[in-house]
Amino acid sequence: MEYKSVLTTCPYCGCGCNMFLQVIDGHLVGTLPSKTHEISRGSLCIKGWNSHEWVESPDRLRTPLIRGEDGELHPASWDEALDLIGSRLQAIIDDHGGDAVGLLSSARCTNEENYLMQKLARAVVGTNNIDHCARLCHASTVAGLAGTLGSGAMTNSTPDIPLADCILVTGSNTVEQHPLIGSRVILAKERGAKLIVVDPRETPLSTMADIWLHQRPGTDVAWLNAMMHVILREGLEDSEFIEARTEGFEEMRPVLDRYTPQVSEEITGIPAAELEAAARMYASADKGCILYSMGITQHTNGTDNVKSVANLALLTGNMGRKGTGVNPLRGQNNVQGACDMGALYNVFPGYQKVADEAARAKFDEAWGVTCSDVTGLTVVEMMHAAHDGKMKGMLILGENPMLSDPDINHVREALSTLDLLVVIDIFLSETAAMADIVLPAASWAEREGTFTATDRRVQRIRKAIEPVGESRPDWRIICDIAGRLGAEGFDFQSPVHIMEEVVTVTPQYGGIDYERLEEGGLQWPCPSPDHPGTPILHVDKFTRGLGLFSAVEHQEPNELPDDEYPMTLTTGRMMFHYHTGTQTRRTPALDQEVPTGYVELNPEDAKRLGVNDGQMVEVKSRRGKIHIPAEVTEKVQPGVVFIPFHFAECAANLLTNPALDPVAKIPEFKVCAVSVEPVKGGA
Amino acid sequence: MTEDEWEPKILVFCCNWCSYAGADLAGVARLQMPTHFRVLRVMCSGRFKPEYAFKAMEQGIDGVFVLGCHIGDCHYLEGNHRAKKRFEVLEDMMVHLGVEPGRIKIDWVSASEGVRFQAVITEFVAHIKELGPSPLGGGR
Amino acid sequence: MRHDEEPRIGVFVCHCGSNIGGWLDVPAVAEYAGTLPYVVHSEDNLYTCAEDGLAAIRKAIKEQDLNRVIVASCTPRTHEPLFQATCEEAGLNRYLFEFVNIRDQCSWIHMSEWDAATEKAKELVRMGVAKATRLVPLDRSTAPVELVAMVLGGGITGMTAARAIANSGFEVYLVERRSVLGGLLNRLHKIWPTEESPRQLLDGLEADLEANERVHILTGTEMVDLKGFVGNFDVTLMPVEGNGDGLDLKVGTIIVATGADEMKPDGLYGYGEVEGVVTELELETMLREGNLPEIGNAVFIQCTGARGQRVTYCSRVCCMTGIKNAMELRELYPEASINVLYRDIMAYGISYEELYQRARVKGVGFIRHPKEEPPRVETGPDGKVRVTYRDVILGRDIVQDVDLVVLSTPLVQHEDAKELAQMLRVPLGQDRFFFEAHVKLRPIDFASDGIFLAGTAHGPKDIEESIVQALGAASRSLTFLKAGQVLSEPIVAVVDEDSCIGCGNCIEVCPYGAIELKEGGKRGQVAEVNPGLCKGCGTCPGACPSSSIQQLGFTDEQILAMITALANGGD
Amino acid sequence: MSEEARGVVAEVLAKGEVDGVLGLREDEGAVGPHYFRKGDDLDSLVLSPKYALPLVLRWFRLHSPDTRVGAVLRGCEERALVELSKRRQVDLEMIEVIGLACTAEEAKECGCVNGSPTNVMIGTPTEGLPERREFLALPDADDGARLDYWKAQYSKCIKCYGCKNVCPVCACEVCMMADHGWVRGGSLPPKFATFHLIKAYHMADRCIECRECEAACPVSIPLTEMYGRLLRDVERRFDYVTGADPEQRPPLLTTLMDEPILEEEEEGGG
Repeated sequence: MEYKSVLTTCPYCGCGCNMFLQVIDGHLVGTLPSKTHEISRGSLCIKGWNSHEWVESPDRLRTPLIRGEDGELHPASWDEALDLIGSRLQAIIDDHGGDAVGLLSSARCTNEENYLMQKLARAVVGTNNIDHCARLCHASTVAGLAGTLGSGAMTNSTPDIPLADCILVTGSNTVEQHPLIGSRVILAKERGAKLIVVDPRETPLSTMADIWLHQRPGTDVAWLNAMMHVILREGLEDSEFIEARTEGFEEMRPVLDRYTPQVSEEITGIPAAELEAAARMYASADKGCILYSMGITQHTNGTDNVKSVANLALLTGNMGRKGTGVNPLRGQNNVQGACDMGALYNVFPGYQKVADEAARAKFDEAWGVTCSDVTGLTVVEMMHAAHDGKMKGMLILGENPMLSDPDINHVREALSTLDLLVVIDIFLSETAAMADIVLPAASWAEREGTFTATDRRVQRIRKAIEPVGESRPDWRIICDIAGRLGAEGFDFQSPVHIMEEVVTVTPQYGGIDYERLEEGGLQWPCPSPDHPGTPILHVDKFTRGLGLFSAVEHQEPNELPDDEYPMTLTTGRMMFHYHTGTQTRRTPALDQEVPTGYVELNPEDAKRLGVNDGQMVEVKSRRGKIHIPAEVTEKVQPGVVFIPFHFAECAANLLTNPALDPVAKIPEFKVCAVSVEPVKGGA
Repeated sequence: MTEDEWEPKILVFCCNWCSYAGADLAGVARLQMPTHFRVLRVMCSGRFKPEYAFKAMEQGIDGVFVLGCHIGDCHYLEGNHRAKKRFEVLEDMMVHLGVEPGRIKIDWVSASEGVRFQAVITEFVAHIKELGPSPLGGGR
Repeated sequence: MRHDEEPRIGVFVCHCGSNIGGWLDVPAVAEYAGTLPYVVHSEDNLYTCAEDGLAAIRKAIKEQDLNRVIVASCTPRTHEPLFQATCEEAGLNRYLFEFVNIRDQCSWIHMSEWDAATEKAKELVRMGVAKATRLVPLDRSTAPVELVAMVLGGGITGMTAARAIANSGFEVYLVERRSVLGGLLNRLHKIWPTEESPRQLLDGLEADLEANERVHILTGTEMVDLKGFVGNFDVTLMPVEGNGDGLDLKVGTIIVATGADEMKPDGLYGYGEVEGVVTELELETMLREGNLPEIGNAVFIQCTGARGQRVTYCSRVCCMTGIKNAMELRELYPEASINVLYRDIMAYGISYEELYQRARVKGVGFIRHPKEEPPRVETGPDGKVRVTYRDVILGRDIVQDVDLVVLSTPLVQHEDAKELAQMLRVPLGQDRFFFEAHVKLRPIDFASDGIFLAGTAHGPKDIEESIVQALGAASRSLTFLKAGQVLSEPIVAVVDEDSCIGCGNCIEVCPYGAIELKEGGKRGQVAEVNPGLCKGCGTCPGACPSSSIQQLGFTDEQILAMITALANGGD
Repeated sequence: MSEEARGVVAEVLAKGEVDGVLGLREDEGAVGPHYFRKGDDLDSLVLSPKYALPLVLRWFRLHSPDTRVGAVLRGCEERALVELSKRRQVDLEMIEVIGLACTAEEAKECGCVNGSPTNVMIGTPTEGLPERREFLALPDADDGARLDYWKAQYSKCIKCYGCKNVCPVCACEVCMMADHGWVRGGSLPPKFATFHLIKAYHMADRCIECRECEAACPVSIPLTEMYGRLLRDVERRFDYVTGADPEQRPPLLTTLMDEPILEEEEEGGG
């Protein structure tokens, strides 16, 4: 008997928990949380505990697949598949130029792989059309916080959170999406910290909050401005901090003046008195910590929302100290890292702008090529380009836009017009099923690399078992594709070597190497080998120097309820599933917990519509319709419905609105107008 | 629901051979008793799982009563022994929880004890009425 | 375990004449049933169990394509087989039938609460529907019947039953714990109305039994252990005295004819204290042995210890015994004054009234005393017994010194009957006699199949009645023996081999050794139920921490659905 | 003590009666379970923090039933094996227990009253342990405050199932806590009367108070406060101590014949 207990990092959310995969005779038999790790400290959430279950699933892709003349996908050898990709991709580049190709990288993959993916785009294909699903979750954070603070990342550390005196959670169902961060909020609350939750929908945290404000979806700027209005009116701001550490306060002030609690009440529906109480509670805490997530970011004014959140923290001086900060909770295991590695249409690794000539020169030299100065396309823009016939080929790494992107019908049309669609994945996802060529990737338990957790913590993942079937690690696949395109600079023997290149071009990662990571994670910025890492950003000065206040006005969401579509749909996630469900729905423990999707419907609406709990309803928007069982619950307000987006058979994103935030290009997943009707004959 | 409107919901597991027959006998004899109980017939009190009590009380049932054959009379030899032992643990748990242990009860009624059935039911219903709605029902 | 097709449930709510309909709103219950999930048909019937009610069920099954049927009426203990059979006739598996009891446990016990009783009936139907939705068809299996009967008790009842069985061609063991057959008859003098000696009766029977090679008479023997079920009982018999070898038998049916005892009225009317006070049986012995003293006057005291004094019941035979014996004394001592002191005389039926009249004609005195003032008996002068009693007609106390006081005491159950009842797993009633399955519908059966009762073990009876019941019990027993096989209820335990971990809890609690471990499942070992041995008690699912073992017909899913239906008012 | 342990483990491995020894290793900045083989460098062997090693041994049995292994186990872990063996989930013959005595501080931290494994090979048997575990002072039941306390604790639950997953004596393939028939799926927090109390009831005759569940609970629910109390009740009522005697049957499986409550009952009977 061979037994191994392999330390690795959880493949699900951005918390960055560490666990031991339990391996007997080359097979995964279980998971144990690491007791000595700072984040997990002996715990995991249900997804982490069961993360081994899907790895050896019979559904795993085991060989490359090529679509034959019969229109079906057939098993093929690696050489056949890679050769075909090489020749067809090269043909597109030759005929239409590099910008006719789009690459989607993946927040599920390692830093090393994301680095290679954007390098493939920029140095080999010759395009900046590289993006990934961060576009869909925290693009507005990256844009908003970079502008105000100088760094688009969580300012503080996960272990800090319980030190706060007051925690303001907004647009984050923290317990379900970041369970081990959520658990810290619960423990902080139990120890006496105040908890404010601002969310239109009931969440586990809202039920235990001291104050729970439920705003009308899409009205965050209004209540944030009003909170600041109250703080200023009552003199609760941190004048010293404003004076010493910030700029732009005076320009912002007149805007705030107009947002009285009453004005806010009209816009948001939050009773003025409750808002005032919340403002006082947050502002009078010595250490106030803000946690937010996609309820803030996934709006057409997502960037404004983010800036407004930053304003609030700056106004009260809740920055640069333990237990404070503006903490965007990044969704995926490595969404932070994928951004850090430059898998974005406008920046190289380390957020060095493509538009910046000096930056381009640096990478030209490092890679021995001439990088394009044409700004790339984002996820949704690529779909539009494909739809319009401008995009000819796409290479998608571990993403599933057929479920995760807004307006899936549009996505389907877009992808089917492509000349070449290559998908690298571990399962035949809805997107992979449309591909011309599918390459089987090794799972997280079968390869080496690093993930960067939401608190900028770079950590190792380690190979526990051999890749199933003929699957290969993504980094090797990318190198092979680059090789078929005749590129140089992709002859890496292991992720260690890739990281050695990453650190030379990514200042924040300058001091990171695998040997140091053996002793535990390192939080960037870690610019040099002797740098201990940075648990808290902006301690003495902001990354951009001074913190910048932004005057932000409330803006209505792009699509509002009307007679035809009288209800507001908001989408999101749940504890028991992850993203498009390719892994969690193949995990018995999770699948049995929640086997399919549902639409949450307030009892008042349910009664009006004549819908019983569990009954099938049709939810329809201008873009599509789905049949889905109703869950009649007071978790949602009257007039609002909620659908988790994980389930292909009742995909919320057939309904969502692809309207974009003009700055961050993030779609408005959180608000669109729908109608709900019982399905005839649905029991 | 106000105090006045509240009517207890009581679930009574009866074994087929003794207590269900005893309940029938009470009916044949037209022995009158409060209406608030509902009998769920199982073959033996040994079929009772304490887990049912949690499920019932969680959903708002105010009292759970298990009736079986007298010890020694079990149609299946020792099913009622098991029921009794499971109940011991269940009752202890109620005490630790802070739920009145009288909300759950086990007792024995033979096939010929219609009068006894009437008596134990009447007493149990009265006790639950006295205790009021179950604190495990509703909410979480 | 879910039945494949979508449930189509029919609900039949019975008025039971006015037994249900008179005490709650039956049409409202039927209407409510129609609103429940999966219920596609509901109706109310005057008598669902009458032919037109059954026809309605058959019709609805066919026309409405029902795949589940619920009858809300009386008790499954009496009527379930009938409705199940009706379903079967219409092509529906009998286990897709569910019974809801809204009479015995609702209308009859809530006669002054129309609304609440109606509400309760609705909830019971709702629970029934919840269960019915989750019913699955089951198949009954057959098991062979051991073609041997055993009769416990060698009195007139047991002997009669044994003879009847043997004469029908089956082996029968007649087990009597005394050394001789005959029971109480051995102690009687004459039997009425033939006035013959009981010996004649017994001798004839005994000769028949001894002559029949299929009869095995085991006197001085008692049953010490019983296992198994109808068709396959395992009996262990032991000699009552000494350390002789036991005997293990396999029998198919059992008749309980263990009889009764005469109550010894210690402490009543001077019994055991005053010389000259005897019981009826003691008198019969004296009569039989001819050692009576000279009697100038005697008094019989009826209802000694009965009807509230020691036991609650009227023992039925003591009036006749007292009258018969009074007449005998009258005949032996024509000059004597013989008086019967009574509260009420029960001379029921045709021949007993005649006996009573004859006694009066012959000069037996019948003197009624009030219930509240029973006679007093003490030692009188001259070795006589002084009896003081109140004569209702004269309206005064009468003091009489007599030679003999005879106490008419009731028949009572044997002291150790409880042990036997527990061994048989059958109930005793409140007066400690064996308790039948149903007083009207199954008066000879026990609730447990294959065990029948006859004679005074069931309650006080005279010889004629005992013999009638003995023949009835023999005939019930023969029903099984002649069939040669029994259908077993399929409500047995089943194991989900995917989730069973073979921990063995179920094995531990099974009273029948019906579960064993076998290789298989995810842990290499799983429980396996032998459905032939499983009797469907359901103790094993109660001990399974993972719900991996279930009892068909009473699954967790079904029970939880009923609980939820009760709690939440629907699915 | 680690030094001593290395010596003992080396000896056990040298004897060759086991395929390897399950223990703990410190590596890559983390401590976790490790399977030491003959000839391995034992320098990395450590003794704490405690991991649910009986759980790993159960996996061993599942995947390689014929392999005889050694394991460095504490008292509670050995008791867990006893309970597992009663439920046919491990074979005690196939496990050589290398007994590790908890230090007095460790025992105190756990509120342990049972001390050391039967055969202490590492460390010194802990002495002077209290006779009874000290439980939190719960409010009186009268005013419902006790129930409020439990409700508050259980309502923190994030349904990770860590308490079940890590429990060395929970061995079911399909847990009732995860069965929709019993506990509604997907709800957060789960309704506690089914989710937590069913588990507590199942622990009443098997919990060995290793407190791994509490260590795994991300929201610090004092789970063994309930389990431990029930254990005391079971001990009092049925004279049953979990993990003590491999031959003693769990009391909920036996009949009333052995227990005194039978007499009590007959009075009430009739």
